[in-house]
Amino acid sequence: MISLASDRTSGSPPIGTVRVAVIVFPGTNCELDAAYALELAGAKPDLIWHRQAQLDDFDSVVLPGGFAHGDYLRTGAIARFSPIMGPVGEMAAAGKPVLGICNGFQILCEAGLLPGAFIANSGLSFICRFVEVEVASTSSALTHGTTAGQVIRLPLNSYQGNYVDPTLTGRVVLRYMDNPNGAQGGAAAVANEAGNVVGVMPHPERAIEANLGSEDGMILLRSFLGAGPIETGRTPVGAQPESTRSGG
Amino acid sequence: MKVRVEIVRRPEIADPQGVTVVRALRELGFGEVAEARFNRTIVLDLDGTDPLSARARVEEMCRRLLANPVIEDFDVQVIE
Amino acid sequence: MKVRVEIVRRPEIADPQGVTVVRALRELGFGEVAEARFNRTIVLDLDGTDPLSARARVEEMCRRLLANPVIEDFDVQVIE
Amino acid sequence: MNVDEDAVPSDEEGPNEEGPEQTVHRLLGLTDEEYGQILSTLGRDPRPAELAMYSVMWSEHCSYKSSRVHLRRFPTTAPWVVVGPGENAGVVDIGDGWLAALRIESHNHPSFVEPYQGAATGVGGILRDIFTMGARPIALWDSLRFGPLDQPRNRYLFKGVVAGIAGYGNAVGVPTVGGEVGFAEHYSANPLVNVMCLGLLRPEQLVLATAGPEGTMAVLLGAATGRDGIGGASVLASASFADESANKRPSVQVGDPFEEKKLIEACLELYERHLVVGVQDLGAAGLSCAVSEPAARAAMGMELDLDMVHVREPGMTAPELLMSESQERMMAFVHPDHLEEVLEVAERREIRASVVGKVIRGGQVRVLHGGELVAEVPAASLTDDAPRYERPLGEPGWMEDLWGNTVKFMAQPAIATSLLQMLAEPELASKAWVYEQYDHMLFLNTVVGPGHDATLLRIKGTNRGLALTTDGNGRMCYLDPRRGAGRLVFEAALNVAVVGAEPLAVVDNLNFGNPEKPEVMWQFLETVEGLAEACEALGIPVIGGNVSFYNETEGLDIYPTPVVGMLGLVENMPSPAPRLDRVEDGMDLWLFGPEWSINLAGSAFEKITFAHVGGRPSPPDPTMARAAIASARKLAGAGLPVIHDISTGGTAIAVAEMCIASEVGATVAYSDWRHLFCEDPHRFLVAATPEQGNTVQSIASDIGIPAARIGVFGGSEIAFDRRGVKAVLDLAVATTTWQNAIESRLS
Ligand SMILES: Nc1ncnc2c1ncn2[C@@H]1O[C@H](COP(=O)(O)OP(=O)(O)O)[C@@H](O)[C@H]1O
Ligand SMILES: [Mg+2]
Repeated sequence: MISLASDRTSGSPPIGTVRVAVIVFPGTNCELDAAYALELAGAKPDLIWHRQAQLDDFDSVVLPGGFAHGDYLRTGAIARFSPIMGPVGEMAAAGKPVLGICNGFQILCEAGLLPGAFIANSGLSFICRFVEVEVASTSSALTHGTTAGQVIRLPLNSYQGNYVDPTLTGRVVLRYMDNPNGAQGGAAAVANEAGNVVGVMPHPERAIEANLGSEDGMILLRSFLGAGPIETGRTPVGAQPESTRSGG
Repeated sequence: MKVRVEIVRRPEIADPQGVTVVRALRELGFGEVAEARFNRTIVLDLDGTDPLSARARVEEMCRRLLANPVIEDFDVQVIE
Repeated sequence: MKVRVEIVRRPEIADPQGVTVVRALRELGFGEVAEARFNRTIVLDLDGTDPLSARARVEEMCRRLLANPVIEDFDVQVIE
Repeated sequence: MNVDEDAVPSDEEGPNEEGPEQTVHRLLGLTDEEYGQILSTLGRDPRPAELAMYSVMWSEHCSYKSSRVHLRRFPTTAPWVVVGPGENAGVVDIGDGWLAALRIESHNHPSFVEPYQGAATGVGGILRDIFTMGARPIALWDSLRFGPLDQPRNRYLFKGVVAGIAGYGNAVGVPTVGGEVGFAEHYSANPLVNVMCLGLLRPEQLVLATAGPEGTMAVLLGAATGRDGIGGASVLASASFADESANKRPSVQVGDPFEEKKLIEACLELYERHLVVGVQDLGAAGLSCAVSEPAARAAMGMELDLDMVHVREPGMTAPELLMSESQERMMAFVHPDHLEEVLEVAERREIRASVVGKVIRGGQVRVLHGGELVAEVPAASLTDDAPRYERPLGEPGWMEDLWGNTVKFMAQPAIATSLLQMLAEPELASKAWVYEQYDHMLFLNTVVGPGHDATLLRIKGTNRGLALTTDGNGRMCYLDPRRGAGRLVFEAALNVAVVGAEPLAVVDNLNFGNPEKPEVMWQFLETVEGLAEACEALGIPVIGGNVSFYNETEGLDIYPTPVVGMLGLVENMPSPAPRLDRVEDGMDLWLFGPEWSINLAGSAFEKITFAHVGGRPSPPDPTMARAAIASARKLAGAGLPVIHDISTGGTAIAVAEMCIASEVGATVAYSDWRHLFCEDPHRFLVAATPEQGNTVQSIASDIGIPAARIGVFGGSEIAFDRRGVKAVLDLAVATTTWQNAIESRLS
């Protein structure tokens, strides 16, 4: 892992020029919201249909929320075979920032770009309300612009939000204050080892203006846009203690 | 040809539905219920006639799509 | 004692999930798949030792809670 | 057509000694007179497929045969109305280059048979009514009624319906941003599930359900057709076809939100690229309606080849194909030159498309199956010329007794105890258990969401907003249908006014019992009259709605339950908008509205604390209604933090709701305890800082509406003070009671 906090000052491009691919699968429904929020954050988002097979001109990619393929079989199960997922995997491997929100998070897990899987909320009902999450690790594309322990208010909106990770390799970067869905280790957001691939269950793109109930999502989106590519292999400043791992 | 796939969630992975149903059953007076686990079964109707190759193909389908190796095992039976 | 309940949506009732999975399997090169139907199975662990009464009780559970009589049939097997 | 599949008329007769052939039409719900009308239209015996078409098209819920003549009473025009009643949805101009499409529909009976799928397919149906118009559906509301939650069956129905709305609405990607839930014994065997949908569109995208000129292609889009829906076809099958499939007909339809989502995106692309002449959704009466209504509207005919329809199962008969209510299907009418592009869009969007027919000269609908002509009837005979009834009506004998049946209060009840008891009732308790299962934030428009008097949605890229609400009150309407209905319109209008909106248009959903009972027909007419009078008083049109009759089980009719959907326009979004949770310590509590009566007829107080429903509710007062609406709007514009309408539960409940939401207590002065629970209309509360006092008073006097400062916020108790004698309820207790009331009854 590496600390993106240091990268922000170094090589990463100014947000205004960041080209973000927002992937649209059949059944995706948060793509317009994600694009709206990213634009508000200063980036240049483009909606990309899942049949497209290259992402050459993009700096980073967002898999927005929704119900790709109706969540049939398993959430994210069918979407991971879409042609676009090849290039998404390549960007992940190249250290470029990759963010999955809600259903996008589930797709990243099914695709093996993040460890773990999702099952039904422990309460067995859909949950749509604001929740508070705490920054458990700042070394990820989503959280490097935050401070450890910082509390952030975001809307949760899912039925299969209950994260399980038998491998105990997922790094929790955001943790629920009151674990509303039973997620392992209270995981609200999980990153890969390098920190460039992040999945977040609550919706930062829904918390971008005061009159919508919170602006905290902007902190995370700006952080993500400011991340820039990550040269892997360096060791993190302030690497995460074991306890922040999802199994901890 | 009909092939039956049962997708079984690994015992160590939680099953909220099972937990909830046990509680509900006990409230209804079925106190003898100790545990309940929910699985998914998929009945596939396939063209072709060779049970052996059919089973092999369906196992392939399970590995690639139908089951999630992170939390699930699967069991395939040719039923007719 | 373990009892296995299979809950089957009546064949004439639509199964959108099955339709979508058939399309996905075909795209993955499993062109032989003609139909897929999703069912639920519930494995119950019961206190008690008499298979006959266990089966009767579980059938009662199905009627009262586990199955939706309007669109589903159920089948109960004592497995151990 | 209206997808509410109501119970079939109660006078329907079973087979008798005449044998099936003679009585088939009765088994299909057609009377002998209606059968006679078919014979004279065709000049011959109808073929089975033709009988199938007439039976569904002439059914109550498709033909409106008992209500059409009376719905004419509604005002339906205004300068801003673009499309009034008669199309799939009403459309109004909301300025800045936007149109709003609105429609409400019921799915009561299917939800009783199978709550999850019944409610889910109800959502699917209302969405199609909206995007059929060319609009993108952006929000849903649900108005629900169930029997008391102490009965297991009612809990099952309640949970199932809510899960169904969540399951479909969330997955299809349209937020459910508001609604209402009520409970009364009368709904135990007959729950009500009404859903309202709002869509936005640009004027050039408006599409109507017309078939277009000769040669236009009919393209069936979406899900495959299966043996879904009405059991009616089995009657025909058993009477006229081999019996083998007669028992294979599910009456439960399964919703597929994923298919609908793809259908929405595909249709919106077709509209954007102007590739269709017209579009008709398939609901009840499926293909029968989708070919005949657009043809009739275009004064043309239609040829339909059933062999081209993509089907879910083999061996379907012509009547089955014509009557099937399979969900997620749309009929697009396409000029031959655009066919290729339309098919390309369908392919790319991953939905199926079949060319099933074409528009022909002359008014005939011709249906082919297996290469044979199975039906040939005049399109208009199925739609415009369907039977109309002026059913007999009579004021129920029980009204006088009801009105005389009032409670004589010996002493003043314990106010705090009564209030706590009311807060614990699902009817008045927090509905968070319901709306937190709905995605109510998608699209980033929800500025004031569920849990308030009205939902306030912003329109991105403009300074405008839309405020919407649904309101119903079966108890009041039962005690006086006309007064009750009129009050609903005024209440809904006040609800949108408290977030700053000007009432613009109404849709209504009329849920009633058996129209063949003169008493029910009287209730219906009184209701229509009450709604019409109130709309006229406010100068707002009815732009659409729905009628659901035969809501009776074992002879017990539901309360007459009109549900009013109100659309209001905010030209300058208040920021921050008034919200219940913006009360602060030290603010004053103001009461706006006319002098109180002491009338508790139909109030939640009498129902909950005395198990009493009787007396006659106060009439609405159009002048006061207008003053209340105008002043509420002015206050919202002036930046008052909280403006809250007083309705079910009265002032006591309205104050408690403000205190609980804002986590601050209050002390309220009163003279007669009945004023605290009276539900008389046109009244609302305002929270204001002392500095805002002058603004509040000058707005009141400018408009000429009584306003009084009746209390102050602060502390940790809700206290009611009469000359120094206080009734006190601990805020923490009130809060937990109110928040847990529904969930505690479900577990
Ligand atoms: N109670 C009502 N008030 C006003 N308009 C109504 C009412 N009931 C039905 N309508 C109108 O009659 C027309 C036909 O209704 P319906 O058959 O339910 O439409 P659809 O075919 O879209 O279901 C619709 O435009 C509807 O708005
Ligand atoms: Mg319609």
